[in-house]
Amino acid sequence: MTAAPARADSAVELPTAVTRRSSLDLVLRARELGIVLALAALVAVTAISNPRFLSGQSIRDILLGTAILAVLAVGQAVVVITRNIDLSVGSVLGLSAFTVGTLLRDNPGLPVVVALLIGAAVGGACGAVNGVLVRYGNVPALVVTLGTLYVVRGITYFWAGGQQINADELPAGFLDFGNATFLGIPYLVLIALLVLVITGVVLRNYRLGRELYAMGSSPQAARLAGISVGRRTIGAFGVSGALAGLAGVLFAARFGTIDAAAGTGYELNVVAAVVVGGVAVFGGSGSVWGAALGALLLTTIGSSLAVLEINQFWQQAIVGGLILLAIGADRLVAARVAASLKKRGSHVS
Amino acid sequence: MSAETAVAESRTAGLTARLANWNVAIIAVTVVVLIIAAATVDNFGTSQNFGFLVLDLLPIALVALPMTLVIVTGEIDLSVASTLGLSSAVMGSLWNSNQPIETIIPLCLLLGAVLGAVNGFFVTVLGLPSLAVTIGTLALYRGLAFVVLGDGAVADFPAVYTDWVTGNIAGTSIPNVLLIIAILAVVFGVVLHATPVGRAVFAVGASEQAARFAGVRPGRLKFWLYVVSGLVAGLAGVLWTLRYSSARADNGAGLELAVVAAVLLGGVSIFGGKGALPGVIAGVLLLASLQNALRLSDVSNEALNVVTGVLLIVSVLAPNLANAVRGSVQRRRHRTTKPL
Amino acid sequence: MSFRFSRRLAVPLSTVAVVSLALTACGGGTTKSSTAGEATDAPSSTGSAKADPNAPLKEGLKIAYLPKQLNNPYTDVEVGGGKVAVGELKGEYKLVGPNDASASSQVSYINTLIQQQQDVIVVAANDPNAVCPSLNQARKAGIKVVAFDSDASKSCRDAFINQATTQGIGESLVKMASELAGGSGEIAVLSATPNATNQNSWIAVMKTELAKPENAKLKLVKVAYGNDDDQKSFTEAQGLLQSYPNLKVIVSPTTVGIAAASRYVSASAYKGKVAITGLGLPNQMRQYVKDGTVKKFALWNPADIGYLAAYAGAALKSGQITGAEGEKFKAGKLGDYTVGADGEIVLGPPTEFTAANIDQFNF
Amino acid sequence: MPTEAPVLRVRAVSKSFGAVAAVQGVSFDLYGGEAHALVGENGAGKSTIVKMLAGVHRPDAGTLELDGVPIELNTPADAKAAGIAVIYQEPTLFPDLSVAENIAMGRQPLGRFKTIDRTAMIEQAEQLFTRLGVSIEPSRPARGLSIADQQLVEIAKALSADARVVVMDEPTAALTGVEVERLFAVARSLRDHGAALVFISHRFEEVTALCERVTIMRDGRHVSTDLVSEVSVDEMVRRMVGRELGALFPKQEVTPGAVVLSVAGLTRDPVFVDVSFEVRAGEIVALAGLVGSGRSEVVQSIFGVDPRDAGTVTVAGKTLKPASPRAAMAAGVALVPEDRRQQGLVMELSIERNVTLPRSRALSQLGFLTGSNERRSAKEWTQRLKTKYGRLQDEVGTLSGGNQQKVVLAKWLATAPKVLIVDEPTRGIDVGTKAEVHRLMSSLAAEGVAVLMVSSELPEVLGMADRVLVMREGRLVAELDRERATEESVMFAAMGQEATV
Repeated sequence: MTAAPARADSAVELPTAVTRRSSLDLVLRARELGIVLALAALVAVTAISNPRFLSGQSIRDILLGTAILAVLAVGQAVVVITRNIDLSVGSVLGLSAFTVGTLLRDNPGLPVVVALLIGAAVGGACGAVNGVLVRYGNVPALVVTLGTLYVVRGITYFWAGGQQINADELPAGFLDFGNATFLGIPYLVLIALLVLVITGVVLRNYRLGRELYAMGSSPQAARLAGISVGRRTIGAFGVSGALAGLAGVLFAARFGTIDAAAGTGYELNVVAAVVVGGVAVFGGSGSVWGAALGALLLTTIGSSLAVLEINQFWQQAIVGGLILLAIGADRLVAARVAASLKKRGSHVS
Repeated sequence: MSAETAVAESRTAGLTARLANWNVAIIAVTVVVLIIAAATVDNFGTSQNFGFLVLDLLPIALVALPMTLVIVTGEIDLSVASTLGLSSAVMGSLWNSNQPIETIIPLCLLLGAVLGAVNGFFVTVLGLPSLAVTIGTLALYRGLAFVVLGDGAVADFPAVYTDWVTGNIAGTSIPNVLLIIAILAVVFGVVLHATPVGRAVFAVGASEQAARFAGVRPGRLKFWLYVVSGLVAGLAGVLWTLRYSSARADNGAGLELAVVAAVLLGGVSIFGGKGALPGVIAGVLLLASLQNALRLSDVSNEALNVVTGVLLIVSVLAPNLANAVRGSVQRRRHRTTKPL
Repeated sequence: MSFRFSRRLAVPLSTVAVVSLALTACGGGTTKSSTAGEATDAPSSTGSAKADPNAPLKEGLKIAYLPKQLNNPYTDVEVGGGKVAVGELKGEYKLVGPNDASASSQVSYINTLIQQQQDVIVVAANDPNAVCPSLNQARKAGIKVVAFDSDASKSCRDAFINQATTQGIGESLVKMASELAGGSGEIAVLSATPNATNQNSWIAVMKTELAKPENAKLKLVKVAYGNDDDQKSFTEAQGLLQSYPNLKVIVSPTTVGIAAASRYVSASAYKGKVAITGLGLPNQMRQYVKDGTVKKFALWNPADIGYLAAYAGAALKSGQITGAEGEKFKAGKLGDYTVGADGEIVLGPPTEFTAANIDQFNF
Repeated sequence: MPTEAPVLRVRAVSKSFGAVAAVQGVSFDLYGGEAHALVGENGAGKSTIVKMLAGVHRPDAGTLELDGVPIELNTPADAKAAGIAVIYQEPTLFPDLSVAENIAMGRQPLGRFKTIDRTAMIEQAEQLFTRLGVSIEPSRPARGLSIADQQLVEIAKALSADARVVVMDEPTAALTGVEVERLFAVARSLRDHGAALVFISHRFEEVTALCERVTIMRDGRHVSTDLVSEVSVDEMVRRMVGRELGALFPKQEVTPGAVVLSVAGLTRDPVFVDVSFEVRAGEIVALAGLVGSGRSEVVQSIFGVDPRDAGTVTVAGKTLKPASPRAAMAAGVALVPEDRRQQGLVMELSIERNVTLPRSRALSQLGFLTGSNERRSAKEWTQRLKTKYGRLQDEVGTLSGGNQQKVVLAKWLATAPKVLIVDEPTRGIDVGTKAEVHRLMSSLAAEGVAVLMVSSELPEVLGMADRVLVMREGRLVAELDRERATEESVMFAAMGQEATV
């Protein structure tokens, strides 16, 4: 790369710095805006064809569905931001759901908070294993988590041995937690929001979070900047695992029926939500807000198709198309932004 | 250094290098597992079971061949199982609409090639990461398969074809489909290891830039590899459909993981540039025969999941560890004797 | 990077197309209709052997159960009955199966069972055709094949244990729906997979029943498919209620579907407004019957299906029956059974469960 | 002005990479408030010194002393903690993060609940930029910044960390004149605030303009450290080159034949503009100029690995298709590229595969390669070049730099080129091999090959070339024949000054 020749228009450009900054922000935020617009269009079309789509019950159902996917997507976003990927989340969700289900069946008195913590702990342990293998084994995340996807699911099947935990075996308090609301908002949604806000704030406003972005943006520069890349990698996988574990508890509370197959194939939806939400697969950019919006969009599409009586089979094709669209659009936007940023180099004042 | 000592040294170095070579190790492990299974598992060694084993590994083996080349160039194709499913669904749908099977089969192969070309376009022309692209087409193609055929199944494919796929070569106990596997394995093996294209595949995977400086066209190469990958997945879809005499949209779901596992198990580096086809064949065989033997021993499917996962991680971890050990040994040697 | 992939691509691909066209052009090709008349080459073992009603039941028979998938509570109850029967028959019981309800993985298990030289395979087919070649291979190897739960093609099994006559189940489903809807209104069906043999034949009977004048006021608005997957059924129930605001009854002729639908309704605003009925397991449904979501549902005793299948298999292997119509055999505590047309053996009429009687059942 | 006690002392440090001794017993002192130039030819060991200061390499022998206390810099974090900031030729920023964040990474100002105070962070960056007298928008992402701006960000980073030693490794290589001026202004203000500045550059006018003292290195050894005012530029050049010429570079006299390579109006704005020249059979033409003057880009464009905006390349009368290395190869052009490890060789592949890669089609029989053809050919060519290796199947990465270069040469000579382009053919290889490479080039020219050589090493240029083309800032600025080409004339043409000798 070489320097651009000196520009004659520098004097003209400087005074407009403020407006340019806001327009730049707009470009960068366009990604999330795009999802919101798509979402709005989708809801509008569906609601026009069937107004009951906007009924309280329907919205609640969508939000409940989103809650679980969003928690997973937030965890996945953290890992993807560090230029890694975690394909084991579906299996971890299953293991956690079954662990918590079994515990609650055997100890009906267990408080919900403890169940949540146990689920997160189980998931966190799985995530830490992923992280250690990625960091110290020097094995790419894709391979490690593909392997643990198999292993964790296998362990769950071994343990479950074909048994299913039914709603009537779970304590009523726990099932209530899956459906009850606080100020009209379901607890599951509140938990998802809490996770989203905390992770979002940490990633945006704490040194730790910024270091994760830095690692993903340029691993080499991160090492030169003295960031302990290894510890952060393990941490990111730990968070993704813990959130998958938490999602497992939410899953158990919402569906009431848990078997060893819980969450099979979720990883695809989660990765889709993250990618659609504008988190770049090569790390360093995107936000958990986008990932959560992606989760909301995917869930809403599923519900809309049912309401619009469009063949459910289209759903997966649409998800696939959305992924391609999202990465294609990201590439385009990136090229645009790069071009506009290049034009605006610095100038001696 | 005289020529003689150089040769002698090179032999010992070659031997250790060969022992440390995962590719050879996996072949050895496969042979050992086959021997142990034949000796200890009842009915493992029967010719009928061999036939079942071959039929079970057929789709994985086929798809693993082009996947090997794709991974050696440093890319990946996760959409293969969905391509297989879409090929199967289209086959069923065309059969239902009374098309002759002789038209359907080439059309399904063509479809596979086109689906591969779509992947290739996104990866090479638009320059998008192959992992994300093929996760997208994984969902897209599978979704289209359901759109084409819904949840239904189409059966009654002509017995001549289904019997051929499940049958043996006349007068032997060698399954017919083993011919397909063998022919394609030889073709891909020769292309990868004994043609200019193969040399380019390795060069691109190890260093795209250096390959470009040597006159290789990485984009074009990768594009065609994706086309071939789709083509073979389409073929696998046809064979899958004929084997079960059942065209379904969910045929082969999840197969991509088994294929990637087998390829990596076979010693192919996920970073590209390294790998060999015999190792991949051994990897496929190892996975399939473990599955078969465990099932015959009444070990549950779950155990196999765990074994697959562990093997997958170990297959990448072990060479890394071996390299680290070898590296430290070499460094020590470097310090004591300065070569040249 | 720019390369002219269009032209380069066109050459080989169009070659394929041309070849295929050429193939089609000469000879007309093999189409579905041209093969429709072809007889399937089923082994004719059933016809050749002669049934000996007095042959003693063999002991030590190896009887293997291959349900649609493991980890399904209904299946667990079914094969549990089978295990009891195999014990009574002093045989060797085995249970194998995939974790996903896919036909292809069942085939691998059938192949394994052939290798293990089982005497009887009791199978619930995920796809009536896909398992056929393997089942016929098993029968060639002298293994008797009894289908239960979900039939395989007639040409590749020796007998089928039908839980109840198709007609009987269809009628009773419509009867329950009509009672719950008060004789008129919209009803919907939440089925298993679209190609599930049982469910489809029941739904067919339901449709003929609904066409009768006495049911004219009942309107079947939609048949949804939950794929016997808990979550999918849950979401589908949700979709039904959203799409059809005037829905009165959801009929779910599958245990997974009825449980999922009940669970959704019991925790939603629809509770008390929409009735659920269908075929369910008392243990899974107890909660919803007690909280009033579900008034009544029906089922045969699934354990008896597995039980009967074991005796039928043993009778087949011992030569008491061959699967031909009219043959009789005794099935332990269930008493005497007669083989019907196409090798079908009907278990008996289903039981209706309500809040009044549900506590008497434990399965 | 230098204070009494040195801030940092480099004491007799040595570092070897395999067989190559990059730095041998180098010592010098750095004082607070001084700008200290480190000069030497390519491969003299400057960058190795920089990497030791950055905590990337550990010296094999010798010590570093900070304020008289020996310190160990095992990781970049250690160097950072010790107050040493390094600005590389290619800056290491996080492209996705904002400029302010890049500057503050790890030291972001914190507000309530230990959250990052963005306003303060941006203000901090603004203040730093004001102090440096530049205007870069602190909230914009670092992606898309020009190299010059990235370097300014790096300097701001060093400033914000209160670095006491700031090392700048060829920061001006890719900068325009205006940008260099601005950088210098910033560097002076850093120095005036008491930091010790290490400045590495090939441009003497920059050394004289910025620095108080200069340390000259040659072949990994320390030559001298003096006040800049006490040594003339000529003297510096002499000390840098410091060896007898002549015997090392035996260019045979050849009567040039027909024009083989003809380049006309070659342009890729703004990297190079309107470059035209010819090379005849049997001629060695050197393309000289400073690093970053566009020489490598020109030859890569000729070979077709880089695109071009305008211009034509003709080889033996045949016009080459742009951006197609295959077309160039088919016409008989071979390029031994500048970066051996990234461009010249596929490091993970074996020696034989590397040697035969461009010819795999030619070596195949009916499209198949059995391996024996390749081995025979690889053996023949590596032996011709006297390459030392264990086995042909060994990874090429296991060889020493000189032997790696021989593999690259073997690879291309085997294609029997009409035009051989060599870019920095002897960079980072030992003296013995260097001579062999030179002999080889000379005999190739004698056989009628047209040779185009890019080199930063003046002795090599002067010893080998029949004609010297000099590039400056993307343009061809001088053409000197053998008689007129001297170290001074080339150097001054490259730097845009009149010869003063």
